Amino acid sequence: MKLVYFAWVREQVGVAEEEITPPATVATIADLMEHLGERGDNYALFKNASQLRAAIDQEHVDPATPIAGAREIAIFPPMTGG
Amino acid sequence: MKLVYFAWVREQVGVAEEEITPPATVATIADLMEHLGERGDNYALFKNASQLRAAIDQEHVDPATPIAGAREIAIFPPMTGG
Amino acid sequence: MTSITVRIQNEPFDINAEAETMTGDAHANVGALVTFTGYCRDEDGRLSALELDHYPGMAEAEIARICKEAAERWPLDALTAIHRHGKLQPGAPIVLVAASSRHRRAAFEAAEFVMDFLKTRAPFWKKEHPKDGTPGGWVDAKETDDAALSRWTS
Amino acid sequence: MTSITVRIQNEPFDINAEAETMTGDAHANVGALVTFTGYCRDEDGRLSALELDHYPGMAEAEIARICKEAAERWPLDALTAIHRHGKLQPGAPIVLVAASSRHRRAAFEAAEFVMDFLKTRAPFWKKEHPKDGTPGGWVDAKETDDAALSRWTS
Repeated sequence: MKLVYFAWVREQVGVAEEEITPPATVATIADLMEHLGERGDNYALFKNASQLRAAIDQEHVDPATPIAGAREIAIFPPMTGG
Repeated sequence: MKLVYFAWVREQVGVAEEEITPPATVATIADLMEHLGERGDNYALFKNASQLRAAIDQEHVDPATPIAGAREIAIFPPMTGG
Repeated sequence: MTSITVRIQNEPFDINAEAETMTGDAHANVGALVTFTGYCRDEDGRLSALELDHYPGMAEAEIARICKEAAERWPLDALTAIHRHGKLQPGAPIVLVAASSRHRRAAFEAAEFVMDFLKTRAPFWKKEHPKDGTPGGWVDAKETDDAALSRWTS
Repeated sequence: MTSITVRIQNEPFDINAEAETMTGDAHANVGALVTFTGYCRDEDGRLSALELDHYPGMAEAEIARICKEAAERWPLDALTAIHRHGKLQPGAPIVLVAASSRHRRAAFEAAEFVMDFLKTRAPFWKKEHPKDGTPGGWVDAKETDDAALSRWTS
């Protein structure tokens, strides 16, 4: 699946998007955050998942949402538009 | 003192403004309305004073307000601007 | 100190022109501008025109009093109110209220406050001119306009 | 049926132009137009620019969802929302929301509703560029923006 990052999430990870194939045990957004947090220094921010927000296929979702079937998952800080 | 009328008050009285010198017993706006109501057919509308509003020297006033010292008293229907 | 502008005129007004005097480089502390424009409705095709009678002098003075009250209640940078008079066609703009502030809530509330009080306290009276040539008549004041004031006093 | 328009663009927008498409002869049932414009503040002279990152595709979709929700809650004739992205100077307009309706209350409430939800749900992120050349940083979300939503759900 495709991951896309915005704002300081993108700056800390160092890429705007990437393809990943998480293990089958990663079932929800919360699982995905935990999985990403184990990928090394650039991904340390995912260990503090409460500061992050997520969208699946361009719709907001909460941490308990299953990721099965997702084409694009976006992870970003709380929004500050307007 | 000068009286000025607006909207259907002006249309029914038939003039936009007039000078009057009310008797000394006319102390308040309510007294003035009653006094005007006795002036004849064109002034019948003043007998139903609750449908009218008044201003003294371009400020809204209620019926109990004394008219002593007023230069200009306006009488008009409830407002419908905006 | 809020900059207050009140104009009573027959001519149309220009929302952009008013917005420009209230925002931009010289007002870089302004984060929010709310404008309200009231238009002449045709009442489901029934009207050919609306005529606005007003009390010159008091119209300016009363709207200025309402604006001053709003400027005391909310932290505004500027507050502008323009009310037209005379005969207007359906679709024509009648009234403009524009409020600028650092934050949006103050601008929204101040603009709505000015409109609510303007409706029942500014000395203007509307007369309808029907399309069918009948005499038409003066518009009655609405109880909903009186009710709208209660939220600002309770 | 409310006519909904959503645009995400780098270019400035024109309040008059948007107002004209929503009012006038062809919309003679419209009595009220409320516009909200959000501007880039200089934060007391501290900033040289504000950069707006956004999520293309989702930005349009999410603002359209908010507008649709507003159109279900209030009887609107039209609802327009335009949000800019990219690097903007202090004093520059960032966002426009315009709501037209027969009556003023619906237009005021719908415009404020869209802004309140847009602030916390539209995928935009602001980065400050200070005048003094220091790196600046991403703006933190405000608790007052979350609190603003509670009035629409209680």
